[in-house]
Amino acid sequence: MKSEVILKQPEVSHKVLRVSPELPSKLIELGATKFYRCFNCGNCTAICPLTEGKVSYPRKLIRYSLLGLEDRILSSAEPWLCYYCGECSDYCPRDAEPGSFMMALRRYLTTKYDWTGLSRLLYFSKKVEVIAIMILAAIVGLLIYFLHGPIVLDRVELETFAPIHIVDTAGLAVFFILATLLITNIYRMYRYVMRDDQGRRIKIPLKFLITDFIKTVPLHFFTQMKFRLCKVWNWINHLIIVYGYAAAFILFVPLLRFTQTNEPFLLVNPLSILGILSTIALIYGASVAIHGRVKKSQPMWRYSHSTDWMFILLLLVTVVTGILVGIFRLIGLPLATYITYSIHLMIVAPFLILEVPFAKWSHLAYRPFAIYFAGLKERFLASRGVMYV
Amino acid sequence: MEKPKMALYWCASCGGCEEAVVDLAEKILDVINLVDIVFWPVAVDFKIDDVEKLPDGSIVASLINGGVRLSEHEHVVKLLRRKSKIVVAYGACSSWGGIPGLANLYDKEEILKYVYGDAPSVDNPGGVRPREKHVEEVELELPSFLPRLLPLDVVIDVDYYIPGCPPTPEVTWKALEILLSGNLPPKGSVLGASDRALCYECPLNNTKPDKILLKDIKRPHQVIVDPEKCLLTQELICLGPVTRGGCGALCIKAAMPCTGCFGSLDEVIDYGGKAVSYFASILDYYTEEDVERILDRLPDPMGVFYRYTLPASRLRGKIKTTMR
Amino acid sequence: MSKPVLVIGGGIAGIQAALDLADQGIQVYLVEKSPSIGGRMAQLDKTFPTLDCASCILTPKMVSVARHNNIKLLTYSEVIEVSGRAGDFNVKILKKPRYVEEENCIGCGECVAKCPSRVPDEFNLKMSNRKAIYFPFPQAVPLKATIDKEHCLFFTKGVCRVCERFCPTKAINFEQQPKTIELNVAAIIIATGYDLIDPSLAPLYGYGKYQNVYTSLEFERLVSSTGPTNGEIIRRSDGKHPKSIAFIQCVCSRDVKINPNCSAFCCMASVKEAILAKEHLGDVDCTIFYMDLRAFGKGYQEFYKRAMEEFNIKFIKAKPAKIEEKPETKNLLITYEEQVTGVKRVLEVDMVVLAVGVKPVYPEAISLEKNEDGWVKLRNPYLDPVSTSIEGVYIIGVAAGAKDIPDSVTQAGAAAVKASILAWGGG
Amino acid sequence: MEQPRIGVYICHCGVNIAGTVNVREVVEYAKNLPNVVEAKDYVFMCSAPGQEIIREDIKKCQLNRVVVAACSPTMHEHTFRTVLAEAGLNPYLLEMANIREHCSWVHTDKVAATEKAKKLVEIAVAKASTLEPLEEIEFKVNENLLIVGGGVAGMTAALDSARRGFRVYLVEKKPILGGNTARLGRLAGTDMRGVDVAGSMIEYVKRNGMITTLTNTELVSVDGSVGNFKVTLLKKPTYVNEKCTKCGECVKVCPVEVPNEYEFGLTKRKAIYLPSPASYASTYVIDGENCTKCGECVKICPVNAINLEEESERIEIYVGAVIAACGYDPYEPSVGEYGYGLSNKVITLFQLNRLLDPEGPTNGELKIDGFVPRSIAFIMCVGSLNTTPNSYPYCSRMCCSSTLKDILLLKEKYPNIDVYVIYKDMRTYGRDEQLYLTACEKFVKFARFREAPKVSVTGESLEVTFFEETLGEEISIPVDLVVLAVGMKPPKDVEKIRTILKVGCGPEGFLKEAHLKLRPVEAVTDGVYLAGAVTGPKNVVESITSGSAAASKAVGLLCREKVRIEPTIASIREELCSGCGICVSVCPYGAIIIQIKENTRSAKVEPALCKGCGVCAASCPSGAAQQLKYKDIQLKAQILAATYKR
Repeated sequence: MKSEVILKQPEVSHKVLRVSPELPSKLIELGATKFYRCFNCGNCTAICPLTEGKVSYPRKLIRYSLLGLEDRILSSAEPWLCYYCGECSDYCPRDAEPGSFMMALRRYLTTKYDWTGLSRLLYFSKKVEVIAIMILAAIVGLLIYFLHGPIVLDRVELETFAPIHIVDTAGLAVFFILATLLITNIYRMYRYVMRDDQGRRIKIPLKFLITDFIKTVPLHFFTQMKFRLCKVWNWINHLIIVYGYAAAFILFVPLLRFTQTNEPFLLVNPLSILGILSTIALIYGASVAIHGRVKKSQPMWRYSHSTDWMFILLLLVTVVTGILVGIFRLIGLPLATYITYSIHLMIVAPFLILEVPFAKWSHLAYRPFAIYFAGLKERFLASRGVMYV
Repeated sequence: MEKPKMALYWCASCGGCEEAVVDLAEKILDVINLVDIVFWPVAVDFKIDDVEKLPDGSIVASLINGGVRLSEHEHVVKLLRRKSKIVVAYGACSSWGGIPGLANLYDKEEILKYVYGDAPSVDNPGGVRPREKHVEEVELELPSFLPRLLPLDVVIDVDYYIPGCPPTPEVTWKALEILLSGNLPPKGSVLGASDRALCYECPLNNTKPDKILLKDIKRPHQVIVDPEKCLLTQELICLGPVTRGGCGALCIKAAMPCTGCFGSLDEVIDYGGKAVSYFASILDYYTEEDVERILDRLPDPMGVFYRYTLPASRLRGKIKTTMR
Repeated sequence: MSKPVLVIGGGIAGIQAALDLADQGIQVYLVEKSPSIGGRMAQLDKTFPTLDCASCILTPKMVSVARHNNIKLLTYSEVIEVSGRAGDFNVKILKKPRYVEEENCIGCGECVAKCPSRVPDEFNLKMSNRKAIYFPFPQAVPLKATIDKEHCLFFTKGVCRVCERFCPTKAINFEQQPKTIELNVAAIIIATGYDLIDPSLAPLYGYGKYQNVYTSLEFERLVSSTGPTNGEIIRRSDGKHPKSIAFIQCVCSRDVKINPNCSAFCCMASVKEAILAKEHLGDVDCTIFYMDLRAFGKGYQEFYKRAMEEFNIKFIKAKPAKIEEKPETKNLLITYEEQVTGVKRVLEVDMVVLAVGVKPVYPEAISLEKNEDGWVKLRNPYLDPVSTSIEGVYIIGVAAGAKDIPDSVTQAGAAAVKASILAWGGG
Repeated sequence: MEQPRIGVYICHCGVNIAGTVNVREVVEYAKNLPNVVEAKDYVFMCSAPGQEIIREDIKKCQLNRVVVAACSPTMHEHTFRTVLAEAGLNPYLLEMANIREHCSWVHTDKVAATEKAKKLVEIAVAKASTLEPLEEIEFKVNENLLIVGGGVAGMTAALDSARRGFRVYLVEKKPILGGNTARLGRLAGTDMRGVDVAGSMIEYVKRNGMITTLTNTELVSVDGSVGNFKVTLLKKPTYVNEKCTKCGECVKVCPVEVPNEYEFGLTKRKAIYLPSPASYASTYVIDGENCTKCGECVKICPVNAINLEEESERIEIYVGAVIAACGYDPYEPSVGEYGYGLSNKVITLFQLNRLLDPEGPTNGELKIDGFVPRSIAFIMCVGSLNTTPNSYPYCSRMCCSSTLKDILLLKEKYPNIDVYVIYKDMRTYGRDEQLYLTACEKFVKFARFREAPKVSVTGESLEVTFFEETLGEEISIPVDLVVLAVGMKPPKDVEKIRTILKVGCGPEGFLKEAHLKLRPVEAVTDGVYLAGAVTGPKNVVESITSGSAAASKAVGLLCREKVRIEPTIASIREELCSGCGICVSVCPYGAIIIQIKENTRSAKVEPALCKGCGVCAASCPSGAAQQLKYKDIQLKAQILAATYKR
């Protein structure tokens, strides 16, 4: 293969990696509770349905982490390629839980990609997490308190209570802030990943950046097809949640002006049907996750970090309050509708603001981008191989 | 009474054995007094015809030195066998082939090619080789070069052996005494020498340590020998332990290791084999490299261990090598 | 006068303990539950690191046991009850009926030749058949035939009795009854050895599912000249010589879910087996998958080095994750991660040998105190390394912890002298 | 020699032989061989009726030689020899032809196998014709036992033998018993320390009336042979007698200061010193090598316990068996090897043991220059597995487990120390695997080296750099302390011990067992047994076990009244011997000596020491040394028969 990527000649002297002792304990806090039991057999990597060729995890990542080789961890896109089927954990002869380690590693990387530092605070402190949610909820509550429209009590007039231009503007504002944060984080991820094993930056020509992006990101974003190789049922469940969420998001953010009206809530409305379907999908997804986490029925649910619970809880409350809003509207209870609606917003806002750029939800972007970056990087490394062999 | 008749003859020999007889010095007169020498080409002018005229078995003893290398030797020793009661192989060459016997490592053609052509001192542009027939005035049949040198007992029946290269006068005299005493030992015996190995009479035998283990071997020109200390322990290949005694350890007294000219003892089947076996047993080595190093010190193992006995050995003509 | 000592288990450890005691002038009862002494070592082909033939060094010891005036050999017998205390144990031994009078049987083998009933041969790990009347192996001690009641046509169907007709010394006795022997002994030495852990506990290796996956003990029989194929290494699936063999270490060992311990001898046994495969077949690729090659005994590291350098055996540091069979060739695909590069690879081989870990076998009649991992608890491993928590009861060989032959033999000597002290009333 | 009258007995061995060999044909063939007067076959020659046939024939046919063609002589030579003896014939007039293992078992072609069996019988008959009667040699056994080495292996052997009722001389070259184990600190899998194990053994040894302990005593020579050894010992003075109250005044005035070998050089001691901090060290001792005899200590000693005039004493004892339990020496890295000797922050595992021992130089505090290190790297296989040019090729067996044990101890005391183990293969065999798991759980970080790591010492900082195998990357670990997990090497004086005891020695220098697998505690020399790490690296438990095992073997010998030796040994014909000494040089058992009579030398075989290996016979340049029953003429007869075509 002809080298496609132009490179600078690397220096002859190589960088010797220096071991640092801090990293492992951080990972333990993030949920890698047993990875230090690893004795290097490689069973996990070999059994993983997704590893192939140079894409090698979890063993190597465990070793990097144990020895505190942080540069190596940061430059790895691999943690995002794992969908936590748990085969590695099931067959680990040392019970080192490589799967939960990978999960912890994703949490760790999320904190590293985030430049605000908020992510780190959220992940490392339950207190901060709770306070952050409460503050955000309070802000939303105050905003509603000061900005809400007239409260019509003889019938349900949601649009009047929450004037669409305000909610919409606020929603869009939040959306853009989140998008900005997420994009900057992805850029940081790119900077971290695109380093060779000597720590040098890898420069990828724009052409490849664009073509590869088009080829990989949308596809993986919408299909998560790698997940299919991991565990089919988990993939389907996940898709249900994703699409449920996406539908809900579309319905209640960009299409809010059609969904949040003063018109009586009609079940036959196609948007309503979509809303109900998405709600069912979310309820289903959340309950599968809760059930799984309580029962610890799959390796991926065996070790739940506090942020995992928070995520599910917020999701559940969001969905439940959303449903309640619908029901109250349907049966015509104006006050109940407005209150639950307010609560709903107070939950949704922190949920989106905290989870999307700073916590668990960010994976929706990191995963497809990781595939994209890993592909680019592999191409780069392969081309370098051609250059020097 | 007529004195007993005696014959002496040399085959492929350096002449040292003839010299050894003369070395009996004044004792040679005793010999002359006791026997009537009827054939001794080197010293007395008798012809083959004279021997042929003698009745069969009329010679009491023939002392033959040198190995059988030419057809002439074969002819004469067979004649002497017929005419003699006792045939004695005199000296190492006739007993086992001796140093000329090392020629058996090469085939006849190769020897001739070298001696008459390739040897650095030879100037033979015509490439003349010895002929086996000479036709000029009369047709003469000349002695031919046999394919191999043979010890005497391969060609004829031998009664006794007197070892040495050459046998020392003492050994020769003792052997003659036995022969003349009429009190003859069993056929095949070695006359005049000892029944034990040389170490037994070696003055340095008592200087040996408990265990002799050699880390290295040396050749005599590579060391300054301590004449008061067993030569073997000085890492010289001394074949005294494997060689019949009786010489009086002459070489050792001159600070040279025994080269084995008295041959093996009665119990030993193959001198060189035994010599290698004994010597290898005391080499102290652990690794392949050690073995290589030691072997490098031995440029000519055949010449060391089979110097006098190759034609009589189990190897006989089985080992061939090429001229260096 | 000394009291007798009981040794349970006639493997190499039990044999050595019995011989040591007997040499010290002590009456020994050596109880073995199978028809012959010899134990696991008798099933081995050669031994590491000297490559001594196992039966060549073991058989003379077995013969010495049979010949020793101080040893009473009780084969095909089991200890069923133990009571009393150190210096004064009362032991009940059940001598199972062989249906052959030991005094009369001269081991001629006529009966075996004529017996019509074929039974899977346990000695060859069921890879071949034996008869219902049988000798476990040719060098068995005692060389007395045994009728396997479960498979004998007379016992199962009431017909046959062919052996009885052909026996030249009228040694067959279908009426033989179990006998209980009661003994009073000063000390008991347990040398009951081991079993392999069930390899199906590691299901991804496909033992039992794929024909060409063997346990190491099966492979030992396969290379052994007295084995099912007379020492020819051939595949179960097609009877062909394998061109490549992979040996996988730590199967059911060093796995916290199955057995957290290391089985101590598998590494070297596999190195030896790979060498034997090379010696038998010449052009065969041998690969050993291992995590830590535990060549810790005397001469072991040198043996390991020899395997690499002289025999060109490949060593791969990895625990393979799974083995799959190629249906058309019945070859096996081993998936593993190469440690240095982290690359996941698949190796195709013709045969796989699993170095399966071991679990101890303990006599039921004695309730031994155990550790959490199921292995016996020692009284004081330092001051009394071969004593169980019951005074006067010693434990040696693999039953006391996975170990190789020299260590088992050493423990046998140690237990012998301790028992001997008790037998002479000291202590 | 009388005319041989040979009976040939051919066994069917059931179908084992008869299935492949036509036994009748062999019988007929045998009948026509020279000197054969009778030839018979039987289904099982070894059975009682088979034996009876031979007994009867010996009497009836006046046989004076017997050939049995059956199985391997290792199986039944003994049986048939007994038959001959019972019939009044010398048992060594038996020759066996192995037509089972050498013929029927290894062939399938019946015709060829029968021909081979005939030839094997013919060869045996030819040899039988040359056999001579031989007499077994018997010795009375001395009931005492000598044990060389007072470590745990030696003490265990001593205690077991003494408890079994035999007098034991326990010889230790150091001034105190206990060996290396006493210095090991806490042992794996127990709360006991090495010094507790050694100490309790020392107490038992002291209390046992059957054990005579000789400390500060060296082995000078051992003569004689199995059952009857004469041992010469040299007891060196300690210059201090038992009046010593351990007041320590003498130490204060002693001007000589040398490295303290008990603490592996971590501290210094005086020329008068306490050989161990343990309570069983009951007196001070003076190290004769370093003492300048200045007399200061004598002057200050309040109880007059010191006598600088004390002399060495030669002791002669007689024993029936010897156990060599001289232990091992820890491998001492050379200066610069892994930075050892370049910084006091590079120490060996043995030194770490001392630092962790409550009775050690720091009272159990791990402090280097007054600070507890924050991070430690343990480098494995130092001195083992050929990792460095100086190191040995073997694996030292105990270092992996021992290191992990130390680390767990360390982690107990200092849970926050960051510990790295840099290893090649983690050889925690057997149940020790659990130590490895526990270490992982305690967050010990393992890294695997391919080639020996480099330790760079720059000022105060240490850095261990190596190619990490599991990652395929070169990494470096900055640490405050490097511990070298050194292996075991043969004890310094092993060569001397080996020469005195005439036992073999492997290329690595450890003493050699008679058989690596089945005779691990016996030396090739009869009556000499080996215990503990002197045969190769062992951990404490294994050493103790082998101590008991060696005692078992020694007791087995000592409780016999007499030892009998098969007479199939070497013999030297004095009339042919030149005293060249080659046989002495090659004899692996030291069984041949040179005797000087009237100024001439000749060799003589000591029958009790000779094992009949035949090396002397093969190397004797004069043919004077012969192996009885395998003399040259006997072998020649066999060769002639083998090559003779009928």
